[in-house]
Amino acid sequence: MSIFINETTKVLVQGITGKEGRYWTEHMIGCGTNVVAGVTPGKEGQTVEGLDVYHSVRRAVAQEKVDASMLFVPPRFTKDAVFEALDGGIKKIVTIADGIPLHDAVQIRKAALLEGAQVIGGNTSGVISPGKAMMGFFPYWIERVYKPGRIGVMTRSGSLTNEVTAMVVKAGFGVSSLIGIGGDPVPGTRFAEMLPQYEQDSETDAVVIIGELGGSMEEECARMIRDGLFTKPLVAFLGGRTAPEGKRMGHAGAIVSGGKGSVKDKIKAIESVGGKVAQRPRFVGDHLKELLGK
Amino acid sequence: MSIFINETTKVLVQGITGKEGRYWTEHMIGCGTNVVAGVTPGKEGQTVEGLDVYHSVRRAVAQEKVDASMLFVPPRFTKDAVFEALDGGIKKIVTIADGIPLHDAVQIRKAALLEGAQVIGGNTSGVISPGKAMMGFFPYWIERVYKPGRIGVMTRSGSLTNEVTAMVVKAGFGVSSLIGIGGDPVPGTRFAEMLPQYEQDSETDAVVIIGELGGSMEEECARMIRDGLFTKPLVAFLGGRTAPEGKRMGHAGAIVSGGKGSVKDKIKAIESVGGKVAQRPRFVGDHLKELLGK
Amino acid sequence: MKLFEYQAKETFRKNGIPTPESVLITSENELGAASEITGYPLVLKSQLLMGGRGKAGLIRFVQDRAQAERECGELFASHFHVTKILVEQAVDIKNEIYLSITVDPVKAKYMIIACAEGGVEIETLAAETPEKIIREYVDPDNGLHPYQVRNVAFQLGLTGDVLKKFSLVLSNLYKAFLANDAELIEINPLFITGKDDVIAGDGKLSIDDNSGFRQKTYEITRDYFDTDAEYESALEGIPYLQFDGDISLMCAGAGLTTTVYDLINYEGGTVANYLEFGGPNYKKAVRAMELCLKNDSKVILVVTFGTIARADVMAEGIVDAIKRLKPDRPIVTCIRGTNEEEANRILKDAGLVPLYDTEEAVRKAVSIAAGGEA
Amino acid sequence: MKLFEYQAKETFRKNGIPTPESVLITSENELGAASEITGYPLVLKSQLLMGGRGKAGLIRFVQDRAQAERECGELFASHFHVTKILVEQAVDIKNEIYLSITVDPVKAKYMIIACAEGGVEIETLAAETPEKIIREYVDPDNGLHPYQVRNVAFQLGLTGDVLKKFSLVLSNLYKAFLANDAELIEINPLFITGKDDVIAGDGKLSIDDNSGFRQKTYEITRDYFDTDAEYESALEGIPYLQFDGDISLMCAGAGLTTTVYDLINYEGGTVANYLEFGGPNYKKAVRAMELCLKNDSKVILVVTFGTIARADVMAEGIVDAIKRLKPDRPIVTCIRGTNEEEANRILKDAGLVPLYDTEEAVRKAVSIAAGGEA
Repeated sequence: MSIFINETTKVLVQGITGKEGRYWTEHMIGCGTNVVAGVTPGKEGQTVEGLDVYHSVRRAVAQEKVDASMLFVPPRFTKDAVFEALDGGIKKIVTIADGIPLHDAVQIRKAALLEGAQVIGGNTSGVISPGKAMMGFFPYWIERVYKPGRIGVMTRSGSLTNEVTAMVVKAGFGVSSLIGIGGDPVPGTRFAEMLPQYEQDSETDAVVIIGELGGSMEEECARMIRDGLFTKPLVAFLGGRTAPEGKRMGHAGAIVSGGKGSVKDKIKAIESVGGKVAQRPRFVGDHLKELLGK
Repeated sequence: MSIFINETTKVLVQGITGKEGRYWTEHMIGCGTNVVAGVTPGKEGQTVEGLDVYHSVRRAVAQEKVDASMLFVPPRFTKDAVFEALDGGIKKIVTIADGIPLHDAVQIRKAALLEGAQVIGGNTSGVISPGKAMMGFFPYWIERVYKPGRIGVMTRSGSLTNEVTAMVVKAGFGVSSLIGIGGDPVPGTRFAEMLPQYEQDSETDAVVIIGELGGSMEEECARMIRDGLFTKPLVAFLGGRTAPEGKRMGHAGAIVSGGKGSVKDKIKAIESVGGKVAQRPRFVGDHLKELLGK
Repeated sequence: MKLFEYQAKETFRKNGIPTPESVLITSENELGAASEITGYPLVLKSQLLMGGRGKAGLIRFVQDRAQAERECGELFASHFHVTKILVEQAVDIKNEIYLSITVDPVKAKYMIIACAEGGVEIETLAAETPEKIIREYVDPDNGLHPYQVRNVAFQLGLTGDVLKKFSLVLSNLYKAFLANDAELIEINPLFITGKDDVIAGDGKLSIDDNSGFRQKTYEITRDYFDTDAEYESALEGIPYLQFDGDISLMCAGAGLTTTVYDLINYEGGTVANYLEFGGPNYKKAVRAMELCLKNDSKVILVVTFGTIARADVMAEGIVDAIKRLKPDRPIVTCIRGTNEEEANRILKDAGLVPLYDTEEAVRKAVSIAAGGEA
Repeated sequence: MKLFEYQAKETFRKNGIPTPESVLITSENELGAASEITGYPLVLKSQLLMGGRGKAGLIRFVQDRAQAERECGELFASHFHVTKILVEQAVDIKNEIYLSITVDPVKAKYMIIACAEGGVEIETLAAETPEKIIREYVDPDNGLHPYQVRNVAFQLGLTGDVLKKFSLVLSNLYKAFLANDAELIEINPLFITGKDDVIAGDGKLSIDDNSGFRQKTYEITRDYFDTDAEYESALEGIPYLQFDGDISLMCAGAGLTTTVYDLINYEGGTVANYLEFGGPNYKKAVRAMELCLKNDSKVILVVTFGTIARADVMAEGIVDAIKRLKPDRPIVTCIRGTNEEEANRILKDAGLVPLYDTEEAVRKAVSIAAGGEA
């Protein structure tokens, strides 16, 4: 059934007439995604990839049933675009914007929590259920990375996701649904908040989280396991084990200070509840085999 | 069982050390109300009527179980006091403040809706279940008005409430629970939002609403009846039948303009769903007798 | 408090909303200097708070100096008590839009109202073509999002340069609405000019009286009121409306006073004035009675039923007022509420006949007004 | 962007938060004039971004002119690259409080942190006495309510005049936090003086880099950085950290670069510099390699796995950089992602040996650094 998106999910593209919007709309459709319409203020009447473009989300949803919205909108306008999507009743929103102001991100997440919506991103490649649908910009054409399968993946990174997922595939597995939480300090949605959907998903056998130093998202996942809310096998790969304290290494969200958010603590948290932490990307596959008894 | 408040409801008084707060706390207790503590910033350690005074709601609720909060707080500080009560997890709040800024009132009501709380007021005498408990300042000692009984009363007025309720009592009835919605343009809670509680209340046989020109609260009650959400007999008394259009007669909330909010429209709305509208206060009792078959 | 057009437009300009060139004048002598700034043709706009100024002939389009002087003189001399005229440049109008912001008490949001057909009263628009009215609700905490401004603009059918200028006007109007604790802020009409400029043709701004402690307060002047009595009572903070009937009301409580007003009409009486001296004014009986006595009323009717506004204090006030003012007309009292027994004793001691039933008191007053016995 | 203490305090003063009298000097010559404003005793505070300035001897309390000149000279001459000293009046301190505002990413709220024991680093406080830390969460839309300010003040045990002054400081700190798009705003210590004044003893302000389009931008100067290389790369907008090992990283993607850093350490190698040229910088290969070549590294390791940052474009950049810069050390490449076949062709054509496996590339680089064959 996939999580967040599958081939039946009706996707709206906000910012569809921009260069990035056009390019990736074509690729999303190429990947199987059911893109139904686009929005760019002032461009109503145009078409992109045969899809109608509307002035506003409200005008789009008046004409088309929409389940999810993909934002190709610059960082400074992302907050407005997210609120517009929420106003249109859309509960699944993906924003790839890299550079959303911190205070905007706080307001975006707060609004999403209030509306019971899931905003994925920013600073992410998006979400993909390989072979079915994609929102964002994944190089789904690289088959040694984006091979369909039964492993759920969640990540805070971009390139590292390609690296680690390639190792999962190399070990003989494939990906059910991949969610790019993103590398910002305040992502719209957090790892732990996606776990219940992976738990429910009949097409996911285990979950890999690709994390890094800083923040508390990995610890939150450990709490979900401890509380029995997530029971499938979980393997983590965490970048920054050897990172020196106090230096801003990794994403903006990744600052270690005062011992909080260190990879050491994260490993302890995950292992204490039966999860596995792979020291190297290559070991992720080994841990999966071990946990899944293969 | 009464609605909103009864003799078991644990009441906190914010602004308890002020002159008004002290005076009416004494009377609320005299009326049977279970007042448990008070709050006045900077006055922790004092007592009023034998009750502990705390610096803040948070400190009070850490020590005492609280179900409802009564605010004797000046209009300009009312918004802060309401948000403080909501922050303390209190879901029933009464504010008698007369002169709450309009924009504050909008924020108060919005917060209450969001929290699933009921803020009664401002510009009201409060709420009373005669013989059981009272929050606000009702002259419960006037027995020809505040006699216990089985008629629910809701009102936008103060003095007019005494006038009309005296007629209800004169006709041989008494009051189960009286809710003073208040005369402000944006009350925290609206007539129609209280009706489900009256509907549920086994001690209420019928409801009297004391309204006036302006606004749409009476029409909203008619909609509740039409939709089957309120099925008990309803009698309305509406002030301002003969008021000239465009003049600010009655409360701040009562301005008729462009035919909207006229008493004529309100009468039509209520009568069209089987409610009765009394032309004079004296007729309220007659209508109750008729509807209740007495 | 409702502001005059010229005050609303000052606020508009301060908030970046364009208005036509204009000069406020208080006498015909200033017309020449004003017209040098606005040029001809120009518009003479009487600064009164009443609606329908156009229909009442209080707004005049003039082509030249001679016409301007004539019309200006007429306006200042009219019976409408015109003391200020806004002399305004005539604008080349391509289109007119209605735009306002107010409060929605049910949703607890601010409400933007717009209509592509401006210049008409919104109540008329709402009644005649409700489908043409555009509403956009703004969360008081989140504020006005840019997408909401675009939603309004697209619904109005605006495009290009006009859309951009309109968006700025609406954003700024919202800022002004918030900054002024407004009950209502309205631009009607909002002009779209031949050069695609977007300019406020008229302006209404009503400031919440309860926000006085954090708002600039405007001096209350006679201009704001229809009658001298309403002006005087406003200075006292006493709610007062002037009518021309026989019975002066001196009641406490907005709802009760309104009800007494109704009951008098039912009984065939007429009201000379609506007056509330309840709430914070319940000790102002003397001042209240003074206001009533200025009317040609035949009787003063006092009806109260108060809690904090104690009956005995009000009764004392009435007795004190009678002693000081020696009213030339009968006074009917019906004072109930906290300490009412004491109140009745006070009234009886002063030779009054206290009544306890509102309708009885109303009938008595109507009877006296009709020539009956006091 | 982290600001210096003197910049944070400028912001404080602009927002109504009191600070001690102070003067910023850039040379010993300015000390005399400065001390006339502050008086003696005074404090010499080196303006550096590093934490623990006190322990490092970069803050000096001085009693008189002679001592001041001596210590000031020492500071400017120290190896910490001190170019600015804040000369500050010494305050009569009765008590010290910790106070800051930052973001809580889970609750999506702003978080006020306070502690009655200031002057210590909050991380130490949090680790040692977590029960003494006061947290108050502020809804970003509702803003900071007065009751929340009181909650903090009462928990700190403040009363009377100090409570009032503290409340104003906290309210103003919140305003400054919002107005500056701050990641963190901190007063540590916040002094309570003998006269019950509440004064910011130190100040930290970190501004969100993503808010540049709506914030005052501070000129990036050398002072903000530990090393010349970090300063230079910051001017280019290239994430760069200076170390003193053997392998220069030239990678794309924050997560991947961090992982390569780990893998080198696992393999017993050492890193000369962390450098990301992914994201918007993926065409900046030449500039990135130039930065790497300034180090005494023995090898440059390129690892990428990009989508939008196309492999062929990066490969071309590397080849171009080699042609232009003629690096004196081997380059190990592992370039994957969109158009990787084309990338590999480009690298091979240029005589490089493209690798496809990150660990293999890391081992190769470590081996070269250890003297192995390139």
